[in-house]
Amino acid sequence: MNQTGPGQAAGQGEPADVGSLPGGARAALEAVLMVIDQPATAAELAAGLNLTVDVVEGLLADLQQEYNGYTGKAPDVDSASSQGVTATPRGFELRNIAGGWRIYSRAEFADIVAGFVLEGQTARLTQAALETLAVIAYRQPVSRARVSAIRGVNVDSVVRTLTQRGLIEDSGTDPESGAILYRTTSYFLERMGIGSVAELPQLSPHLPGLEGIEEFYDAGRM
Amino acid sequence: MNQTGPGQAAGQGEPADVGSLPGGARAALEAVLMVIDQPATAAELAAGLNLTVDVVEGLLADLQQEYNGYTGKAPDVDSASSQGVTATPRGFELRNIAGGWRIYSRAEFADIVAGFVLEGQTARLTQAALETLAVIAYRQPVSRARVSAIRGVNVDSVVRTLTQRGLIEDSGTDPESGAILYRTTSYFLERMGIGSVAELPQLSPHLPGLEGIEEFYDAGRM
Amino acid sequence: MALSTVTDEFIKYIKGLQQLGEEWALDEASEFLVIAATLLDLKAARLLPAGAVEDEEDIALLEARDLLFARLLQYKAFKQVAGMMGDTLDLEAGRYPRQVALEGHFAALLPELLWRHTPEQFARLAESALKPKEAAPTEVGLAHLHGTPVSVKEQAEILGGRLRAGTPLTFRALTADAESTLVVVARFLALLELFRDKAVAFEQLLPLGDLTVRWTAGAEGWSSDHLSEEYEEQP
Repeated sequence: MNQTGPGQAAGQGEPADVGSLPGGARAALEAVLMVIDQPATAAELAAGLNLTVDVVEGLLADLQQEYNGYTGKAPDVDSASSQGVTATPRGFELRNIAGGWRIYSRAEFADIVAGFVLEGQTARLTQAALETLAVIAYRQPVSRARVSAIRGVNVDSVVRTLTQRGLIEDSGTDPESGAILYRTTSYFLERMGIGSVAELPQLSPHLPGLEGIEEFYDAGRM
Repeated sequence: MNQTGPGQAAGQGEPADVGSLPGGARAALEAVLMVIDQPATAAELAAGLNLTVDVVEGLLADLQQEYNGYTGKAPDVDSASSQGVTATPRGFELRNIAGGWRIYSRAEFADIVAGFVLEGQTARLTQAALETLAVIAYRQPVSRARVSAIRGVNVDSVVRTLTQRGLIEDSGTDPESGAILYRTTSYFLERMGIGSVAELPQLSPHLPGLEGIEEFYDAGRM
Repeated sequence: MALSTVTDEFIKYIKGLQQLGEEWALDEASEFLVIAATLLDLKAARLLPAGAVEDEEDIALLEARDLLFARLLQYKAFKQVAGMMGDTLDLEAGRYPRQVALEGHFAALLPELLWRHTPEQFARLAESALKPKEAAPTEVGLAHLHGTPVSVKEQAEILGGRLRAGTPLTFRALTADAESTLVVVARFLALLELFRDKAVAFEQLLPLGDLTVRWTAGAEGWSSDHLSEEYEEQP
C-alpha cells in the first residue's frame, strides 16, 4: 500500500505533493494526526502522505520533541541552529504506543481535561482484576484454569470483566485441553502506555526459575 | 511533576492552579482543546480552567494566531516582542464555529487527510459492527457499557464507527450513571426500509430485556 | 537450578532496595533465607546417601513444602507487578487520547454503505447477539467421568428413613447398597451431620470394628432441612 497516493483513493488524479503546501510535510503529518481516532503506524502515515517511512519517522520524532519543548524553533527555522533550545512543553504530546502514533493531552493537565472528557473515564480495576490481568499479561496465552491455579481463586467473572473492558481477548484454544486461551489486547498496551508486552517490568529477580514452577504446576494440577 | 498527581484525575475537590503547571494556562487550554470532541465555548473553557472569560478569549486568539503561523515564538517568549513574526502554519487550526472552539485539521491539507481517511475504508459493516447495531436497535436507548456487557467485548471503536456512519446517535445521558445513551437514527430506518423501530420484527420473548441482562451480566461486573 | 545464581541476583536486588531506603528489604531477605534454606535442605537430602534421609516420605514432604513456597513466591511476584501495573494504569489514565469524530466534510466522503440485510435477517442477528452467552469451558468437561452428583442431604434422608424404625444398623449395612464410593462418602458425611444434630448415636466395640448407628431423635424429631448449607453448594 506504500506507493498508492492518498489523492488517488479520494478519487483525484495526482497524489498531492506535501512539500508544496504551507508548512510542508511536517504540517501535513500534523493534519493527519488530527483526524485519526486510533494509533497509526509510521508505515500507515507514510502511505497516506506519500512519503517514505524513514522520512515520516524523522518527522514524528521531531514533532514529539517539539511538543515536549525540547526545541522552541518555528518549523521553518534552520534545524541545526536552534536544535536543543528548551521551551515550555505544549499542552499535548505525541506518543508511540502499541506500535502506533497518536496525540494525547499531557498528563499534567489530567485534572483539568477530565472535567471536559466525560466519556472514556474508566473505573479503576479492583485488586482481583489487576492481579488476574498481571498473570495473563506475563503468561499469555493462558487458560483461565491456569490463571486460577496461580491466583488460587476462581477467576471466571474477572476474566469476563477484563474482556468487556477490552483489556484481554480470546486467542484461540489450547490444542490439548480445548480450554480458551487469553492474551492482552493492543488497547491494554495503550492503557499501559507501552509498545509491546516485552516492555512490561521484569518479575521479581528472586523468583526462582519460573519454568521449573510450570512443571511443578502441571504435576500438581487438579 | 506538579503537586496534584495526575492519577487522582477527575472529580477532585481543589481546582488546579493552571498557572503553576508547565506551560501554564496556555498549555492547559491546548490540552483541553486537543481532546474535546464537541466545540466548547469560551465560557465553558473558562469555567473548567478556573480563569476569567476574558483571559481565555485572549489565549484562544493567541493560540489561533500561533497555529496559523502569525507568530513563531515559543510559548514562553514575551508576547509583545515577537508578535507578528511570521512562521509557517501548523497542520491544525483552531476554529470558532457558532460560538464553540475546536481544533481541526487545516483546510489546506484536506486532500491528503481525505486520502488517509478513505484508505482501507470499506462500504460494508463488519460482523462486530452489525451485531452491535442490532443490540442498540433492539435495546435503545442504551449505553456503551451495557452493549459491552451484552456482547462480552469492548465496543468503543465499533460504536464510533456506527456513529460516524450515521446509523446511531447520542440520545442524552443516563440520569443515574451519566453514561451517554445511544439510539438508532432515521438514516438507519431508511437503510432498513422501515418507518419506525416499532416495525422491526419481534424477537423471541425469552431473550433477556435490559433488566434481565443487568441481572445476568452485572453479577460478574466489578 | 543453580542456587548461587539466584542468590547473587537476590543480593543485588536487596542492595538496590536498601539504597532506595526501602524498609521491607529485611522482610524480603528473611523470606528469601527461609526459601533458600528449604531448597538447600532438599538439595542436600538428594545428594547424600540414603542414610541421611529418614525415608521417601521426608523427601515427599520437602518437595511439597518447596512447591508451596514456589507457589507463594510466584503469587507474591504477580501481586507485586499487579501493583505496579495499577499505578501505571492510573498514571496513563491522566493522558487523554485525541479521538474526535471525523470532521463532517471527511465523513461525507466515506463510501456509501452496502446494506443487504432485510429486517428479518437483522432480527435474527439481534437474537443471536442478545442470547445470553454460555460460559466458555475452561477445561474439557469431566462430567462424563463421574456419576450424577450425590447430595449429602438426599443420603441423610435415606439414612433417616432406615434408622427411624428404631433398629440399630451397622455402617456396613447402611452402605451395602451404595453404587459408588461417592455415595459411601456422602452417607458418612450425612451420618456426621446427623450425629451433630443429636439424631443418631454411634457405638464401636473394637477399634476398626463395625460401627453401629442408633436413631435417638424419635420418630419425628429430625428433618433434613437442618442440614448445613455447605453441602448444597457445588465447589
